[in-house]
This record gives sequence, structure tokens and C-alpha cells, in this order.
Amino acid sequence: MKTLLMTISRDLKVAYRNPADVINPLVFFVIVISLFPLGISPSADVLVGIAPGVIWVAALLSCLLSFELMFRSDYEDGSLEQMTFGSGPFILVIMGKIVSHWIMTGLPLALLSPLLGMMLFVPPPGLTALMLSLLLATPTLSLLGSVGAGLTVGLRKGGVLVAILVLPLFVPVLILATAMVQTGIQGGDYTGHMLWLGALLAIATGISPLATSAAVRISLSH
Amino acid sequence: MKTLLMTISRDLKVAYRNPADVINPLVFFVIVISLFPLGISPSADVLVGIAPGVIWVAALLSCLLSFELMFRSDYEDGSLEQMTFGSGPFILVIMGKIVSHWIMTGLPLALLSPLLGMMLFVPPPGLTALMLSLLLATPTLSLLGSVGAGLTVGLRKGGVLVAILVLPLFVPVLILATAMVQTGIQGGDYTGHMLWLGALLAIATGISPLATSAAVRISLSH
Amino acid sequence: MLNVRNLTCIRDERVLFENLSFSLGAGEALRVEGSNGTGKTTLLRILAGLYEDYEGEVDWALDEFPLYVGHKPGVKDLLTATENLTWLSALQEGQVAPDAVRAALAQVNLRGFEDVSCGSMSEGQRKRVNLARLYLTRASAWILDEPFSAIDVSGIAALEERMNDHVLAGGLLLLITHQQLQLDCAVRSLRLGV
Amino acid sequence: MLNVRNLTCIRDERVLFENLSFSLGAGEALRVEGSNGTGKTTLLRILAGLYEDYEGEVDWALDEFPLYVGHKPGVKDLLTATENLTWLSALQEGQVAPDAVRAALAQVNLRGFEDVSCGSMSEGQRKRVNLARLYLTRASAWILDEPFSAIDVSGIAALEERMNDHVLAGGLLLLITHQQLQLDCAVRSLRLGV
Amino acid sequence: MWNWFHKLGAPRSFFEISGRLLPWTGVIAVLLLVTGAVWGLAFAPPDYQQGNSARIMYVHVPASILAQSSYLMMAGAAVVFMVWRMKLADIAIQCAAPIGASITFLALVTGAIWGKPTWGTWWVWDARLTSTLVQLFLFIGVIALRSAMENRESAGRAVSVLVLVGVVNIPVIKYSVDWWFTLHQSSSFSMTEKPAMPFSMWMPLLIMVLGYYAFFFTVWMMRIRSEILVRESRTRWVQEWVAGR
Ligand code: HEM
Ligand SMILES: Nc1ncnc2c1ncn2[C@@H]1O[C@H](COP(=O)(O)OP(=O)(O)OP(=O)(O)O)[C@@H](O)[C@H]1O
Ligand SMILES: Nc1ncnc2c1ncn2[C@@H]1O[C@H](COP(=O)(O)OP(=O)(O)OP(=O)(O)O)[C@@H](O)[C@H]1O
Ligand SMILES: [Mg+2]
Ligand SMILES: [Mg+2]
Repeated sequence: MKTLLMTISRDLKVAYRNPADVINPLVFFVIVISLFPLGISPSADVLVGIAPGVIWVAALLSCLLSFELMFRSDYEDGSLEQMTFGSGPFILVIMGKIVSHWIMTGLPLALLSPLLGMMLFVPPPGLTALMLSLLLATPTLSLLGSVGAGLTVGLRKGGVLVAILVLPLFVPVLILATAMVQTGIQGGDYTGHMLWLGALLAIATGISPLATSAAVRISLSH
Repeated sequence: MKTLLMTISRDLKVAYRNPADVINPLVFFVIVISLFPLGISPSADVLVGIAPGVIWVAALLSCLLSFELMFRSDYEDGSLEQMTFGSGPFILVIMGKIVSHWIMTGLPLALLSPLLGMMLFVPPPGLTALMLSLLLATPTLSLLGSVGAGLTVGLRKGGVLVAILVLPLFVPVLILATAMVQTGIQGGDYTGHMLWLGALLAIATGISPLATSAAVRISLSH
Repeated sequence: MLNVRNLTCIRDERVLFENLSFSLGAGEALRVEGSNGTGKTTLLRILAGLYEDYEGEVDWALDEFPLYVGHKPGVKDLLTATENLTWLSALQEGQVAPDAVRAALAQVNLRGFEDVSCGSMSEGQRKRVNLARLYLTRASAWILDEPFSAIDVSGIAALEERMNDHVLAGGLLLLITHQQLQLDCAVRSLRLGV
Repeated sequence: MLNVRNLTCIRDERVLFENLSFSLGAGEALRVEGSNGTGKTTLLRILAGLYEDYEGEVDWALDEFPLYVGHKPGVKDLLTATENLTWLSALQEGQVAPDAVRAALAQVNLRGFEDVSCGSMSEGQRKRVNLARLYLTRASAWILDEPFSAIDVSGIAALEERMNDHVLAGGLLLLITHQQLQLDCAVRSLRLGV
Repeated sequence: MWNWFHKLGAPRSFFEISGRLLPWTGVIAVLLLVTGAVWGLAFAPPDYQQGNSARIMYVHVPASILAQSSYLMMAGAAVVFMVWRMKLADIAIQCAAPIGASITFLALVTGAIWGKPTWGTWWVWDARLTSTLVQLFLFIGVIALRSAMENRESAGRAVSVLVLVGVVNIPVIKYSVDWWFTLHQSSSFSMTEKPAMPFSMWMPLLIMVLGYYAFFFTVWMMRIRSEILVRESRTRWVQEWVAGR
């Protein structure tokens, strides 16, 4: 437990020293979303129809870009290999890194999302659904993404390889979440969607930390 | 001139040794595009309307992710600093790197695009416009992106910072190119758009290599 | 404490070592020698559990993990010397007192750099931050891969003294260095390569 | 060939050197000394044109760029030793014969590793690939920042011989090392720090 | 049983056993495929609605079925590799991925070709199609990860982790995609209602399915054998075997 908290506080400290790591994915999120009115059409009817999909795809992509940073700098300066010598279980270190990743990426995205929803003319009930869906599903993204990040750390392949590994895994989250937002926009009841997203989160929590710590160990030993 | 060719052939050799660097952006492109039907709607009517925007945004993003790789590995292993000691002008090295980036990213994207257009139900005249727009505008992306890549190399910020720096520059390209594809889909004449895209390419060719070589020098001296 | 039996490692079709067996007890120091590329780093990484493509057996009888110092500096550029050292030691030791951290930094001659971020340090200083762990650790086995690289002459002397103390106090030391080594304790030597 | 006048460099409020002036002609060697963090690397990077935040003047009278070897290995992991060396030298020299490249690799004891990618080499071997340029270059000024780190004893001896030849043939040498140096030619020394 | 398992797991004995098996599976595959193809393409009755274009079914359906089970087989090999560290299993994963990817690709392409006459379009974002596409991406991920890692030992383990995470996700993906399709159905096409086929149609289909499996195993074994030769090229027995050819 102490290992977990220690890791989280260290990672947050690094992020505080270098706030760009937190701000950049957010800015990226905003920019990608604002490309769509430019590339497709500025009219409200069109935009509200595509809004859930666009916002969610943008959220996926900005998470994706940040996965790379999850382990890379620790790998490069050798701190990752030091972590395997910790007195606490290694999986707690990994969980700490996943939690701090979510605090730095998923959480701000969720908090920012209503604003972007408004930019795309999403009505208020839709905004609530949007934020809830992000709060509930971005932890799953961080968990699944950590596996990809762990597998590719040290491969100098940029974010693209991680993207290929984890995007297929994100498909269910995307489908459920956008359906939830659409239901919300139409004023429907989306408790069922939330339960399903919760179930996905539970599955990911069960599997990912184990898989990631195995993955990181493998990446270190080569 | 020899410096230019030498650099291109070296970079292509590295890419050949590690084809993933070329294939991955393509796969990313395909995956991002296939997220949209999942996130928005699978119906042909909706998809053909958003197709030009979606394909172009995906192309922008997969270029973006690959900019990072343009100088990073050369920076990390110290070859970039060696390049400044070359007997030929440094700007030729930079141009070589830009050209090889385009050959490895923009060109394959353009060649693959008709297939993806088909998946989003774009009719044949639109497909031609799509491919032409990519062929004409991706060099501009490589040129502009190189400036961002040069400025951020050595900052360990992942792709996000580059994205923020260059995305605003990409806006005119995006608007012109999607307008061109839309005209194509509706069976109109898009020579005017092509001229404009050509003009952007000419401007970028004039400015970017200079700016990039200055940027790289700055990044090195810190 | 350490028992190695029939260790064989082959990388890229090149046999680095074959059927290597040795054992090392408390208070013993082993220096791994050999020219560049003979497999010294690979051997130490195997012993540290960081490389697994080998055959043979490695048995440690240890209560805690060994302390490993590798080619990489092992410090985060964005954190200060104090923060780095606190984190690195806390990870392994559970908890460290701030005073102890300051004292360790002073030992490696980084007084005045406690709150400088490691990114604005010289090569040697960054390495020193990592090596300051030698003054904090309770690990009984040390695995040091070229700890002296980038360190200046007086720094090396201080490190040698610390290693000496460790071995005399019953610690185990595994060391690679291409430089001359002046330890008072007995140092066994293992030569790799022809 | 090199004229330095009133060079002052301040990093992070720390004065590294102030009003440093010296000049160095053909056939002269200068060793920059000082403990860790005194500014040796910074000085050499300034002279190589890689760091620009200084005051004072640096004048080179040279036809071509100097040869610079820094802390980083300077080789691409994905390319083989031959490819790396060919590219590195061709960049500076225009064109190099394949035979010359093979010969240079043999000089740094990498015979048999010509076609191994540098990513699967040991630390010292990677450094040797970069240092093999010393056997190919026509540059008359060499700037070497800790060239001996990670190199084994016999490798250092060979490099020292090469440097000696270079200086005796009228070259200029700027060198940092924390290790002992045995050159037959005269070596001036510049001490940084207190 | 265990004895046998371990014996088969040694690359050398696998090489020898598979060497004896290979001609048989090869012949069976060819026989089944030829019979099925001739029967299905030339003699089976045309579909009462779609006419002759439905004959592509004999290529498409087996490919789709095999595409799914090949991932499961690969996952089986991954479990074996993670649990017993059997080198052969790693080789099996490495060799199965490209075949599986090609079969999945074949299922997609034949499906698309079939879609043109029946649905009037090459591609529809239908649940089955989409999950097949996602599966192709999973295969590609496996291949991409393998090719990105230089060290064979760690590549094997990394790929197994990925394959296992993927296999947990396959039912989730399938489920969510099915559910998504029913949520906002866009077109009236559906493949789920299977026309009750006459014997003269499903028999050649069954033969084709079996033929695809036999073909898959044959190619898989051939790839494994050549990979064994590459990996064990230093050992005496490989050198003797090569010399003996
Ligand atoms: C790219 C397009 C297509 C893809 C990716 C695709 C994929 C699949 C998949 C995954 C299966 C499941 C095999 C199983 O679970 O047993 C399947 C079966 C089948 N497909 Fe397709 N399909 C495509 C197009 C078509 C078209 C256009 C038709 C005909 C109208 C068609 C007719 C069938 C039939 C009849 C089956 C067997 C049904 C069964 O045994 O349950 N498919 N296909
Ligand atoms: N990237 C940097 N940013 C800010 N300050 C730096 C940076 N690198 C070094 N410094 C400062 O400059 C001083 C001199 O560093 P330099 O690398 O020149 O030392 P050095 O003499 O080469 O030391 P060493 O023997 O350890 O290599 C250091 O004490 C440090 O305070
Ligand atoms: N990442 C790698 N991939 C494949 N082979 C490698 C890798 N690193 C090293 N090798 C091989 O293993 C051999 C031993 O490398 P190792 O790093 O153990 O040498 P070393 O004795 O530590 O050398 P040095 O004194 O240069 O540090 C090298 O000759 C090289 O052929
Ligand atoms: Mg070593
Ligand atoms: Mg230095």
C-alpha cells in the first residue's frame, strides 16, 4: 500500500514539475475536436449527430498519445529497472503508475468534456452523460493502455505501436460509451450502459495490472 | 546534392531494417478511420457525409504521430549532433530527412486512401479527388511538421507537443483538402483547390527547411 | 549467499560464457573482468534478474533484493537530487530519513546541489546521485556495473573506501570496472572472454 | 588554429569559468581537467559550436569542421557498424572507401562485428564504432569528451597511440578524461573549478 | 500422457514427428479442398435467391470460421508457453499469426466480394464484419509487436501476454459489436438467418471447412519446421539433417 501511494506521489510530483505532460493531452483533445467542424461542416444539426463519436474518438486518441509517456522516461533513465528491486510487490508500483496516469489524463479529459460538448451543440442531458461516460470509462482506457505501454517500452517506436496494440481493445468501450451519450442526448435512461461500462472496468482492473507488470518485466529483460 | 541523396538513402535503409516505422502509421490510419463508424453510425448516408473530414483528420493524426520519429532517434543516439559537422550544408541533410519522411508516411497514406474511402462509401469520383488531395498535400504536412519536430526534439514530451505546435498550421491544408474531396464527391471541378494546395506546398518548401534546420540547431544547443 | 551453477549464455550466436560455476559468500568481493563485449554486463544483469535468456542456475540466499547500479544513471531528470535519492532508497528500504538523504548526498560531494534538478547536472553528478544510494542501503549484496565511469579521481577514491567498508562488514560485492581498483579487502577475479 | 578570448559561461547562476583565454596551434594538445560538474563538457561544447549561451570570443581558423566525440555514442542502433561508420564519415569527409571503413573497424578491434547492428553491441563496442572515425577522418582538430569511458585497457592504449600520431602530424587535440593519460607528445593542461 | 506432451514439445522430436505427418495432412488438405471446390463450385445447386454468386460461400464461410478458431489456437499456444515455457509453443505462436491474419483477410475479401452482388456494396458496418475487422487488427498487433522486438526470448513472452489479453477481449468485443448493431440498425441486410440448406449444399461446405483446417495445420507445421531449423541452426542434429539432404 505504501508502495502504491509512494509511486503515485512521485509521479504526480514529476508531472507538477513538468505540467506540459498534463496540459498537452488536453490541448490535443481540444484541437482534434475543433478540426471536425473545419473538416466536416459547421452546422449544428450535423455536429450534434457526430458529437459523441467525435469527442470519444478524440479522448481515445489523446489517451493513446499519453500512454507512451507512462513508462518511457522511467525506462530511459533507468528508474524502471530500479523499481523491480523494490521491497514492496512490483504490481503495486504498476498500479500506482496506472492510477497516476488516470489522474493526469482521464480525469482532466472528463472534467473538460462538457465544455467541448457545448461547442458541438450537445444539449445539457447529453453533457451529463458525456462526463459520466468519460469518468467511468477512462480508467479502463488507462488500465488497458498500460499493457500496451508496458509491452512497447524500450522499443523506440513512438506512439504508433501502442496505438495498434490497444485500439482494438478499446472498441467495446467506444461503442458502449458513445451509445450511452447518444441515449443521453435523446433524453433516455442510460443506467444499463453504465453498468456495462462498470463491468468492463472491473474486468480490466482484474487483468491489466498483472499483464502490465509481466509486460514491463519482459521489456526490461532484453 | 550528394548530402541530400545520402541522407535519404540512409533513412530509407533504417526504415527498411525496421519496416514497422512505415507500416505502423498506415495501420493507425486504418484503425482510426474504422473507429468512426463505431462511434458515430454505421449507415452509409451519414458516413459518406463525414468521410472527407474523417479521412483527412486521420491522415493528419497519423502524420503527426510520425513526426516524432523524424529526429528523435537521431537525437538520442547522438547522430543528429554529428550531422551538424557535415561537409555539405546542413539544410540539405534536413531536406533529405523531410523527403524520406514523406516517402515513408505521406505517400503510402495517399496510396491506401481509396480503399478507406470505399469503406466509408465514397463514390469513385470522390476517391480520385481524395487520393489527389493526399498526394498534393501530404508533402506540405511533412514540411510543416518537420519544423515542429525540430523544435521539440530532445524535450521528451511524446507526440503531444509537436501536435500542438503544428496542428494550427495544418488548418488551411485541412480546409482546402476536404473542400476538394467534397467537390469531388459531388462530381464538381476541383482544379482551383489543387492550385491552392500546390501554392501551399510551394510556400512550405520555401520556408520549412530553413526553419527546421534553425530549429534543430537550437534544440541541440541546450 | 550466491551460488551459480553451469551458467551458459549465448547472444546472437556468440557464446559469452559456458558452464560458468562459482559461489560467493558474505564478505567476498568478485570483480568481473574482460575486454569490451565479452559479456560482463550480461552476466551481472542475469545475476540481478534483469536478463533471462540463459541456461543454468542462479541461487541467491538473500532477504532483500540486491542493490543494482547499471550503465544508465537511474535518476529522473525532472526531480531534484534529494527527491530522486529519497524515492530510490524508499523503494527498496521502505523509509528513509531526510537527514540521511542529505548526509548521503554530502558523502558523494553534492553539497549545494540537493535541490538542483538532475537534468541540469553534469554526467558525473547524475551518476553520483545514483551512487549516493551506497551510503543509505541496507542491502547485503551490491551489483555495480562500471560505477566509476564519468566519476572524477577523488570521487573514485571515496567510492572505493565505501565498497571496502561494505565488504569488510560482511557484504557481498560484484563489480565491473575497466579502471584500476584499489580495495584493501581481497577481491576475487573472474575473467570472461579468451 | 584556435583562439579563445575572455570566455565566460554561467549556468544556473553558477559561474563555470570567467574570462578564460587561451590559444592552441597546430600540433598542440590540451587536456581539460577538473572534478565533476566544473564545466569541462560545457567548454568543449562551446568550442564545438554546440552550446551558445556564453560570452567572449571563440575563433577557429579551420578549413573543415572539427571532429567531435561527446558523451553519447553517436551511432544508430538499427544500422550495422559498417553502415554507421560509413554514414558518419561520409557526412564529414564526403566519401569513404569501403576498405577504409573495414580497416578502421579492425583498428578498434571490431573485426567480426562489421555487420552486427549496433543495437546488439555492448556499451564499449558501441563507443568503439564512433571512435573508429579517428582512423578515417581528415579533420585537423579533434574534440574528445571522455573518449575512454567504457573502453577497456588495451583499447585505451590503442586510442592513445592514435591521438599521439595525430598531434605529432600537426593536428590539434582537445581532450577530457578522468583517467590517466599516457601520450608521448606534450599535453597542456587547463584546470577548471577551484 | 505427460511424457508424450514433453516429447512433442522438444523441437527436435516435433520436427521428426511432423516430418512424418506432413505428407498425410498435405494430401488430405488437397483432396478435401479439391473435392469441396469442385462439388461446391460446379455441381451444387445455385442458391434460389442469389443464383451462382452464392457459390463464393464455399470459400468465404470456411475462411470466416477458421479465422476465429485460429486465434483461439494461437491463444492456446500462448498459455502453453506462459505456463511451461515451451519453446515450441513460442514458435507456434509466431508461425500462426501470419497465417491467421491471411485467413482473416481472406474472409474479409471474399465477404466483400460477396457483398457487392447481394448487398450492392463492398462493405457494410455490420456486427459480424466489424468484429472480423477488429480481429484482423488483433492479429496485426501480434505481428507488429513481434517484429518490433529484436530479442527472441522476450519477444515470445511479450507476444503471449498480448495474445492472452486479446483472447479475454474477443468475447467482449463480439458481444459489444453485436449489441451495437442491434442498437442502431442501418441496413436491412442480415446474415444471421441461415437458409435451411439442402444436403447438396452443406455437404460440400462441410468438406471445404475440413479442408481449410487441414490446410491450416499443414501450413502451420511447415512454418514451424522451418522456424525450428532457423532457431536450432547451431545444434548438431540440424546440421546433420541439412547435410543429409
Ligand atoms: C467483408 C464482409 C464479410 C465478413 C467480414 C464476414 C464474416 C463472417 C463471419 C465472421 C462469419 C462467421 C462464421 C462462424 O461464426 O461460423 C461468417 C459466416 C457467414 N457469412 Fe459472412 N462475412 C462477410 C460478408 C458476407 C456476405 C456478403 C454474405 C452473404 C450475403 C455472407 C454470408 C455468410 C454466411 C451464409 C455465413 C455462414 C453463417 C453461419 O454459418 O452462421 N457473408 N461471415
Ligand atoms: N542541461 C543542463 N542544464 C543546466 N545546467 C547544466 C546542464 N548541464 C550541466 N549543467 C551545469 O553546468 C555545470 C557543468 O556541467 P558540465 O557537464 O560541463 O560538467 P563536466 O565538467 O563535464 O562534468 P563531468 O566530469 O561530470 O562530465 C554543472 O555543474 C551543472 O550545474
Ligand atoms: N541488446 C543486445 N542484443 C543482442 N546482443 C547483445 C546486446 N547487448 C549486448 N549483446 C551482445 O552480448 C555481448 C556482451 O555484451 P555485454 O554488454 O555483456 O558486454 P560487456 O562485457 O559489458 O562489454 P563492455 O565492457 O563494452 O560494457 C556483446 O558482444 C554483444 O554481442
Ligand atoms: Mg558493459
Ligand atoms: Mg562532462
